This record gives sequence, C-alpha cells and structure tokens, in this order.
Amino acid sequence: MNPFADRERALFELERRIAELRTASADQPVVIASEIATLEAKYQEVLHDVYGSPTPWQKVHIARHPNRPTALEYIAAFDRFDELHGDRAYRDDQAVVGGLGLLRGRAVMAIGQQRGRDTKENLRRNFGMVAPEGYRKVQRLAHLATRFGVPMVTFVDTKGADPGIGSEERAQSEAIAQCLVAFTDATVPIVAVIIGEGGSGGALALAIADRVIMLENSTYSVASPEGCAAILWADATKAEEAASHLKLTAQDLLRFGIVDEIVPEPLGGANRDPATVVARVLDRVDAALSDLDRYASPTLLSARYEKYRRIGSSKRDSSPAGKR
Amino acid sequence: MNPFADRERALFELERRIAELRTASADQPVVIASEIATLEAKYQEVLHDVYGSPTPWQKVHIARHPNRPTALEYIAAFDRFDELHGDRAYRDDQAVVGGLGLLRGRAVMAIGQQRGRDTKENLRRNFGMVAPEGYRKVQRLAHLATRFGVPMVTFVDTKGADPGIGSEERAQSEAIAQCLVAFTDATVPIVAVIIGEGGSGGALALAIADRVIMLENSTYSVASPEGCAAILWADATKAEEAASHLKLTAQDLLRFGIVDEIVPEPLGGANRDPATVVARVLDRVDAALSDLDRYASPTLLSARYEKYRRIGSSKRDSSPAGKR
Amino acid sequence: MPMPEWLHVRRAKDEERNTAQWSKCPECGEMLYRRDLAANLWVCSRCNHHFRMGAYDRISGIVDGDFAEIGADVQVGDPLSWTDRKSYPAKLAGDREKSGLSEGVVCGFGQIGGFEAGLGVMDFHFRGGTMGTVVGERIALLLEEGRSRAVPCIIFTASGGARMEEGMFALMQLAKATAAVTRFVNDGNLLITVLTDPTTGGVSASFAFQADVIVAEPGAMIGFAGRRVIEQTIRQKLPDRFQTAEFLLEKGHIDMVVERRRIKEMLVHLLGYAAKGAARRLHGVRA
Amino acid sequence: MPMPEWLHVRRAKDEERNTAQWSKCPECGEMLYRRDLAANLWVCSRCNHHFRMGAYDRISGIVDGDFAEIGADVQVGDPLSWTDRKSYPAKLAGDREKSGLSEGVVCGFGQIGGFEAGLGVMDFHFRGGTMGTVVGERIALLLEEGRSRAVPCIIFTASGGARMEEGMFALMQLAKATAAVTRFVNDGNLLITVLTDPTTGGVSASFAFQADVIVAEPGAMIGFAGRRVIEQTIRQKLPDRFQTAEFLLEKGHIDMVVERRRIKEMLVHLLGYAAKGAARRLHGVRA
Ligand SMILES: [Zn+2]
Ligand SMILES: [Zn+2]
Repeated sequence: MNPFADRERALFELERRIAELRTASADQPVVIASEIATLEAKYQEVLHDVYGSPTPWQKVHIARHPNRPTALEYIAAFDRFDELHGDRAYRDDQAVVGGLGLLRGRAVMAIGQQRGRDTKENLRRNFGMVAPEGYRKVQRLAHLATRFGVPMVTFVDTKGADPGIGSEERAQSEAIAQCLVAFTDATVPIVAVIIGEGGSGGALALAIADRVIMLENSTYSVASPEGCAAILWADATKAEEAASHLKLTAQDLLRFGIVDEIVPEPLGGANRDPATVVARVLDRVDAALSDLDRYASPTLLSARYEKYRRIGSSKRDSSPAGKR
Repeated sequence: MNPFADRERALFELERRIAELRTASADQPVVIASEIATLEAKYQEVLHDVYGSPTPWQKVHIARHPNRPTALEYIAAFDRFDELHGDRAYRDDQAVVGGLGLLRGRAVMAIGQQRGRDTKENLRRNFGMVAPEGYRKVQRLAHLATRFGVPMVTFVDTKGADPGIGSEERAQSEAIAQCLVAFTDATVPIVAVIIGEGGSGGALALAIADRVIMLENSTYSVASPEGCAAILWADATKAEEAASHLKLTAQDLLRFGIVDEIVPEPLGGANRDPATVVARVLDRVDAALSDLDRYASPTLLSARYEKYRRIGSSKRDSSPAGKR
Repeated sequence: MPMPEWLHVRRAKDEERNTAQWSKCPECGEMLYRRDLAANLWVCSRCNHHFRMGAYDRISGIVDGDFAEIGADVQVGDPLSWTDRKSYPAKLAGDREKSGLSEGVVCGFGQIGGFEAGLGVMDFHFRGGTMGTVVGERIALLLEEGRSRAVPCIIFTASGGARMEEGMFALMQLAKATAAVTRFVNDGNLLITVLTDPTTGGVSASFAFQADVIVAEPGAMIGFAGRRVIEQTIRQKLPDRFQTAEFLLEKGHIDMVVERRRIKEMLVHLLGYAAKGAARRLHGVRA
Repeated sequence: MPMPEWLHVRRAKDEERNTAQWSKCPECGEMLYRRDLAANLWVCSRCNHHFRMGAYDRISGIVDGDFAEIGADVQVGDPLSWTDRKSYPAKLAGDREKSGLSEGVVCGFGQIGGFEAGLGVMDFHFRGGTMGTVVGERIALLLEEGRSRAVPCIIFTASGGARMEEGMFALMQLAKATAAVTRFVNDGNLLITVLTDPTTGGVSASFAFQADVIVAEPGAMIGFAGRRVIEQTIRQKLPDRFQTAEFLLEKGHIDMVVERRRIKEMLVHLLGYAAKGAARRLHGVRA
C-alpha cells in the first residue's frame, strides 16, 4: 500500500542508529560525534533519495499521512477561534468544523474538513467525509461570513463527500450543489487551502475561492485514484496508474491555473514538521487576504465569476455545425 | 363533546321525516306536499334555533367538523393546480400541500395545511399538524413565489404545529421562526384564509399576509381552548370556558383588526354547503389579489410591516420609568 | 447616557430581597446562601446548575457600565379584558410587585466590552417570561432603535411562550417581533440571541431562532412544544436530556453552549468580529 | 431562427438507424419495435418503463417547432492529453460516431407552448453523459444567453458524473456551471431541471439541484454517489427503490415526478406561471 514502505525502512534504521549513538555519546563524545556526523550526512542523502521527487502516487500517500496537520491544527494556530455548530435543522456534523476567529489580527470565518487523528476521532468525524447536514452547516457559515462581513478561509481535506445511505436520503447532491452556490455568491473574500486530499465534489464544495493555495504534496482530483480506476477500468488496484493520469498534484494544477499558489513542505511531507508548515500556510493566507481586502465586493464577485467561467473554456471550432 | 349533539337530534329527525314523505309523495302528491311544506318550515325554524348564534365553543366544533371543506377542496376549485413537493432535504410533509396554480386566470402559489378527510388520510397527513420539514417546504414555496413573481394564497387549518419528538429533534421552533421571516420578506402579495382551526404559531406560520380572510365559523387563537385551559388552570376539561375567554371568533378578530374580512357560511357551517363556500372564498381571494396587484413590491412590504408593527402596540405611559 | 436613578433603586431593592435567604439547588440539593449565589452569577458553586436569573442582575453582568433603558414606559394593556380566577390587571400587578419588573423584558443600550450594542433581557419571574403586547413592543423598539443606530443587538430569552391572557394579541407579537427582526437584519445588522432556561413556544418560534448566532446556557430547556404536551401526545416519559441546550447543540440547532461566566467574554468576541467586518457588511465594500 | 439543416440530417440519420430494429424492455422483457417505441417517446407501451432518450428526439418532442442550437461549435479539448487503453480523442471520436452527437449536451433556444425558453438536453449515449469542459461550456453559454434574453431555461439532465479523462478540468465545470446558474437566477430568471435516468455525481451535485423547480421522470436513478460505491461502503445490497425519482419525491428532494408524455405540458404550465409573474419577478413591481 504505502509506496515509501521499502525505502523508508533504511531511513528509519539510520534514525535509530543516530539516536543510539547520541545516547552512547556521553562516554566517548569525540569519536562518536564524528560517527554521528557521517550518519547524518548519509541520512540526508537517503532522505532526498526517498522523498526527493515523489511520484503522484507517493504524493497521494503523503497527503493521507496520519500525522499530516489537519484543519484543526491550522485553526489552533489562530489568535483565537470560536467554533459555531450545526445546520439549524438536523445535526452538527463533526466531519466539518467552522467558526469565527482571529487570524493575524483579522476576523475570519474558518471552515475545514476534519478527519480524525485517531480511530476514535475518525469515527466521530466520519474520516472527514461530510454528510448533507455538514454541507448545510458550511452554507450557513458562508452566509454568516457575509452577514458579519468577514472573509472566509477554508481548509480542504477529504477523500470525498460521505457516500452512505443516510447521506443520499438527506439529499447529498442538493447540499453540495447549494454549497457551490453559497461560495459563488458570498460577498466576502474567500481563500481556500488544499491541506491534504481534495477529493471530488465533496472537496470543491469548500474550494470555490478567490485564491486557492495548495500544499506541495497535497492532491486535488476529480475522483480518488482508486475511484477513477474503478470507474474507468473496473479495477481499483490500478489506482497508481490512475494517480499519474489524473494530474492531481499541486504542480500540475498550478500549471493549469486551477490553483494559484503552492506552499512548500519539508522533505517527506508536512507531517515531518507540522508547526513550520502551519505557520507558512497562515502567512500565505494572511498575504492573500491582505491582497483581497483591497477589492470591493462587486469586484470580487466579478473576478470570481470570470475565473471559474474561464477554466477549461474550449476554443470554438469554425466549422458550421461543430464537430460531429 | 359536540355541543350541538342534543339539539341536532331534532334536526336529523326532521330531515329523516321530510325524506320519507318525499319518497311517499308519488302516491298522494297533494296532501303530502302540504305536509312537507309544514315540516320544512319547522326545519328552518329548528335550524336557526340550533345553529343561529353559535357560542365560541360551538364554533370550535363547526371549525373542526369532519365535512368542513379542507385546503384541497379550495385548491381543487382552481382553474389548474400543479403540486410541488418537499423541503429539498429530508421529507415531503403531506400535512401541508402547496404548488403553483391558476385561480380565476391568475397565477398563484397556493399553500395549505391539509388534514385528512378519513382516518387513513389523517394518518398520512398527521391531522394537518405540520412538522419542521413541512414548514421548510412552506419557506421554499414562499421563496419560489417570489422567484416566479406570483402572489401567495394560503389556507390555514391546523390544531397547531406537530408536537412530536421528531419535530423537536428537527428544530420545529427554527422552522416556524423562519417561516415567519419568509412571509414577512416575500416581495409578492399574500392572502391568507383561515378556513378551519387557526391554532397558535403553527397557524401563524402560514398567515402573515397582506389580507387575512376568515370564514364566519373558523377560529384563530393563541392556543387551542384545551391547551389554554391546561396551561392556565391545569384542567383541559375547562376548554369551553377558555374558548369564550380567548376571543377566537372571526367577529372578535375583525373587531380587533387582526383579520380583514369575514366570509359568511351557510347556517350550521361550511360543511352544509361546501361548494358555495368554496366559490365564495375564491371570489374574495380574487378580489383581494386584484386590489393588491396595484401595489409595487416595496409598497406591499412597507404596508405589511406597518400592519404587524401596529397590532397590540400599547400606548406609552407618561410616568418617568414606566409602571413598576 | 447615565444609568437611570430607578435602576439603582431597583438593584438595591433586589439586594435587600435577596439578603439573608437561602436557596436550595434544584439539581444537587445544596443549600446556597443567596448573596453568594448572586456573586456567582446565580450558578451553583457545587454542581454548576444555572439558576434562572433576574433581568437587571443579568444586565449588570453584561454591560460595561451604564445602561440606558428604552420602552420602560410602554403601558401594560388588557386587550381582551381578561378575567378568570383573577383579572389580568390584578395578575400583572401581583407580578410587578413580586418581581420588581414592569414587564417580562428589559431593553436598552449600553457598551459591552467597549462595543455599543442593544440588549434585551427577558425575565421568567414576570408571568413566566410570556410574550404579550408589551414584550413584543419593547423587542420591536429595541430592534428599531438598534437599526437606526446600526449597532448589533443581543437578546437573552426566557419564556414559557405566548401569554394566554392577551389571546391573539399575544400571538401577533410573533409577527411583530419578526417584522422588526427582518428590517433590522436586512440592513446588515447582527442579531445574537442567548437562550436561557426555559425558552419555549412563541419566543422560541420567533426571534430566539431568527438570530445570526444562537448561544445557549448549559442545561437550558429549549423547544417549541412543552415537555408535558409531548409526553401526553406520545404517552411516555421523555429522557432528561431531551430539549436541553446540549441536546440541541448535538442536533445542530444552536451555535454553542456557553457557561454563564463566559457569556460576556463570548459576546465581546462576537461583537469584535462584527466590528471588524462592519465596512464590508454594511456597505458591501472593502473593509 | 430556422431549424438548422444539420438537425434535419441528424434526425433522418437516427430514423435510419432505428428502423427495423427491436429493443427488449429492460423492465418487463417485452420486445418492442423501435419505430413504435420512438413514436411512444421511448416509453415501453407495456410497463411504462422510460428508456434513455436521445437529445434530438427529446428536443423535437419539447419545442413547438424550430430549435436554434448554440455552442455546437465549442471544440472538444483534451486538456490532460489522456491516454489509457485508448487515447481520449479516440474515445470521443468513437462516441461521436456511435451517438451522432458532437458532445454530451445539446443546447439552444426555441418556443415551448408559445413561450420562448432556453433548452439544454444531456444525452447519456455520449460518454455516459459525463460532464467535461464542452458540457460545462455549453451549459454556461446557454445560461448566459438565457440571461441576456431574460427567458427561463430548462435543462434535461442525464449523467454518470464528471468525466475522468478531463481530470480537474471536469471537476471545475461544476464551479463554472454554478457560476452561470448563479448569475442567471440572481437576475430573476427561472431555471427548471428535468432529471432523467441517470443523474448522478457532479451534474447532480451542481445545476441539477440548483433549479427553481426540479422535475424527474419516473424510475430515473438520481443521486450523488453511485449504487456500487454505496454498496461497497455498507457491504450490502440496496433496495431497488433507493435513489429512484419516486424515492426522492418521498424524501422531499424534488418537486414532482412526471411521465414523459406529460412533461411538455407541465413545462408549458410552469412557463405560463413564470410569464404571468414576469413583471413582479424581473422588476419587483406590480404585475
Ligand atoms: Zn447544585
Ligand atoms: Zn416494459
């Protein structure tokens, strides 16, 4: 499953040996210091070797890493956060968290898909897969952001919308469709950050934005690689092949103009140094908001329209009745 | 229970004898014709006696009569009706029916609380007691009326909002509160007709209107007489006393300026001649809509605001700190 | 505006009434000295039970300093000339005497954490916080004045529903309050409600649930239908948690449950966000 | 505008293809002569099963006479240069040949019961009605043109979701269609969708459920997630009714289920109501 597994073993072995030597160094400081230095040089080499230029499929795994910072880690780094709950009708879906907060002194509405950081939390948060009432909470918070006049910052991290029976019974399609409308219509600036997996319409529901920022190793795709392989070839095991076809990396999407900016991660992924990545992301969000603050709401809405209206606009064929 | 029961017996007896004589009249036409005339005169006399000036408590029973025309009987008399369903999220609550239709050639959005006309229908329609998803359907239809630019006509007939566990779990308060907002905000003319029981907030949710029309024997009150007696005196059997205290008749409410117009019913109630009452009501609705058609939407909204702003506005006390 | 003279009088009177009395906590049974209880914002120091709180006590704990009451002069009416065991005016006179309040809600303006805001506080001690014409009128006045000042309004609710003795005039106050809320919010002003124990019936089904942000106190009973009515309908006992603030939070009806001692702080946060968004909110332009 | 020459050609070609062929009803097993089936709007005369229908057949059954297609010249792109077993352009060429369509949706303007309207019709026979850049672009063009003409638009949906071979460009068409819908409806124009079998994924989660009135054909499968995905998730078979139009009606998701032979009549009703409300709708004034 984990495409790094084999090569990571060498890395972990080096980490273990360096740690051992450090412990032992109390006795023979000089000799061991030189040995440590050698091993550390080796370690850096292997690190680059293992993580230096991850394939799309490897990025899928970095994006899904259990220690990768989740929405709440970003929100916890705000100056303040007051969580708001519920869809006002049915349930508070904990797969999505949202509320008002202060980010670098600026009032914002923060909304993020929240997967669990352990099994128990994963159950409570349904692995970050949002149900209709969660998307209705998002609509409400988007509306509330407009009511308060504060910009929205979203953290996108989901395999996709919840595909359960209950979600279909409570109109998942409608809930996502109306989320798209709420973001398209919001009169406040919107910055979306793809922090982990951006899976399909369930991710897009939080990602129609004036600026889309993507972490270096995040993924964002029309379907999960597994789902794509199942749909096209009825064979989910061909996920690795699908991952490279889908052009789901930040670099591809920046090139396509679908994301606006990439935030670099440490070698091996954000999980290797969450605090640095979180601070870096919040800096970039702050910069984007400062920029967007300059525009009046009608200007924002026009620019947002034009942006999405243009993406993938095909050229016209000059033949009389199109290609047929 | 039924406060007419005793005296209605004489009436039914007369009805039966007249019917018998009519059957027999084939043999002795002349003698019997005179006998029938006598009995019919007597019948009219008893009719006035029984139904001539009903007490509030008697009106409660006329308003609840199983053969009293329900919302769908009024709607069936439209030129056309296309029912619209659902709250777009959870369920189509059949305790409330609504849709677009043509009434005397005018496009309208009709919405009515619908009790059942037999036990089976009563179960399906929850006795006309609307659940949160029903009130959310109403909100949606009110919004849709504004979207289509057509006036709303509502038919109010409910003991009250559904008081079940599920309704509380799905935020009955919020659903009614937002209905009130939807009607207050609707940019199209609204005519409400109290056709049966107008019970509490569950009725008001469909009755914020530019014109409120009330049938002669309908009731409209802050609580059902039974509920009021239970609240004030912890004794629901004192409902008759509560009924007279509550000033729930059309005549009282016209005097208070809470309803705008009364539509007369045949002696004994609308159930004695539904077709005539239905036609009469639709005529009055048509007249009210013709009148309201003359006003631009901002004028309607201002007048609606002033109307509800004024009801029960107390005079100011001139003493410095109010009565304390 | 300065704190009116009568407010000082009012509070001194409360103080007097509350002195040297003990209250038993209905939750844990602890006997609590009322002066301590008042100092602890009417929260049981043993089990955290939130007692029902007087409107003026509440106001003094929320506003920074002065509070300029409005609508206090709205006259008590008796639109139906209601009399049952007692006349309605006699009932009102009794409640005025007992509660020290002129009616079921106190409205006015003051500063909260330095932000100017409208504040309406209902009080269950006056006719069970029921809404009649005076409550409706005062809420409408608060929101109309809030609208003309373009400041946020905060309403603490506590209500058994509509007031029977005013019949349909009471029911019409739902429409009146809604009209006032709608104009207020349509101009871009923010409404925050804090639902306290109990918030039911017509108040619950109107402005309580028409707010931008809905806060509730721990343990508050909140719902449309009363427990008794529901239990009669379903012919069984309801679980204790049913219709509590915590239950509603889980069901997604309210934004947050906040302990009384943290409510002012939360309101200040919310008013702060609103202040920062004012330019874009009220004018649709850049902040 | 007159019916374009190529549309006549298209329909003649269909006619030819369909002649002398039999189709078996997937519902009741009846063998149906395709010419009869076409005459019956592709509804089984025995069990009322609604077959999937070609876009041009649909259009000719809905518009009064002429249909002026727009966006037919939008060029098919290959933004990811996708190749798996076959190249994406080769797949498209195959579908064009097989279906006689230039892409998965046909859009244009015509009269319906005397009312001018925009009409978009998706066709499952082209890449399973999947939405890629051409479908998104044509829907956007339809709504932009409908907005400038201030006429209602009607979209018949039929879609397996977003088109994998266009990757994120396909997903972005949900945003593009939503942008177009939002501008169109914000100007007071009405959008009606008719959901036909199947309507799932990205189309379902965008314009299909952003309409003012949502109609569905009997038996149509409508949902976000596909049955297979849900069954894999819950590890059991779903009941047959799940995600059908009738199921959604009961669950409150759609306005009505209308048999195919009555759909034009219903659209004419709806367009009639819209025409009567146009003054108040578009100008906020009296009718
Ligand atoms: Zn206690
Ligand atoms: Zn068949």
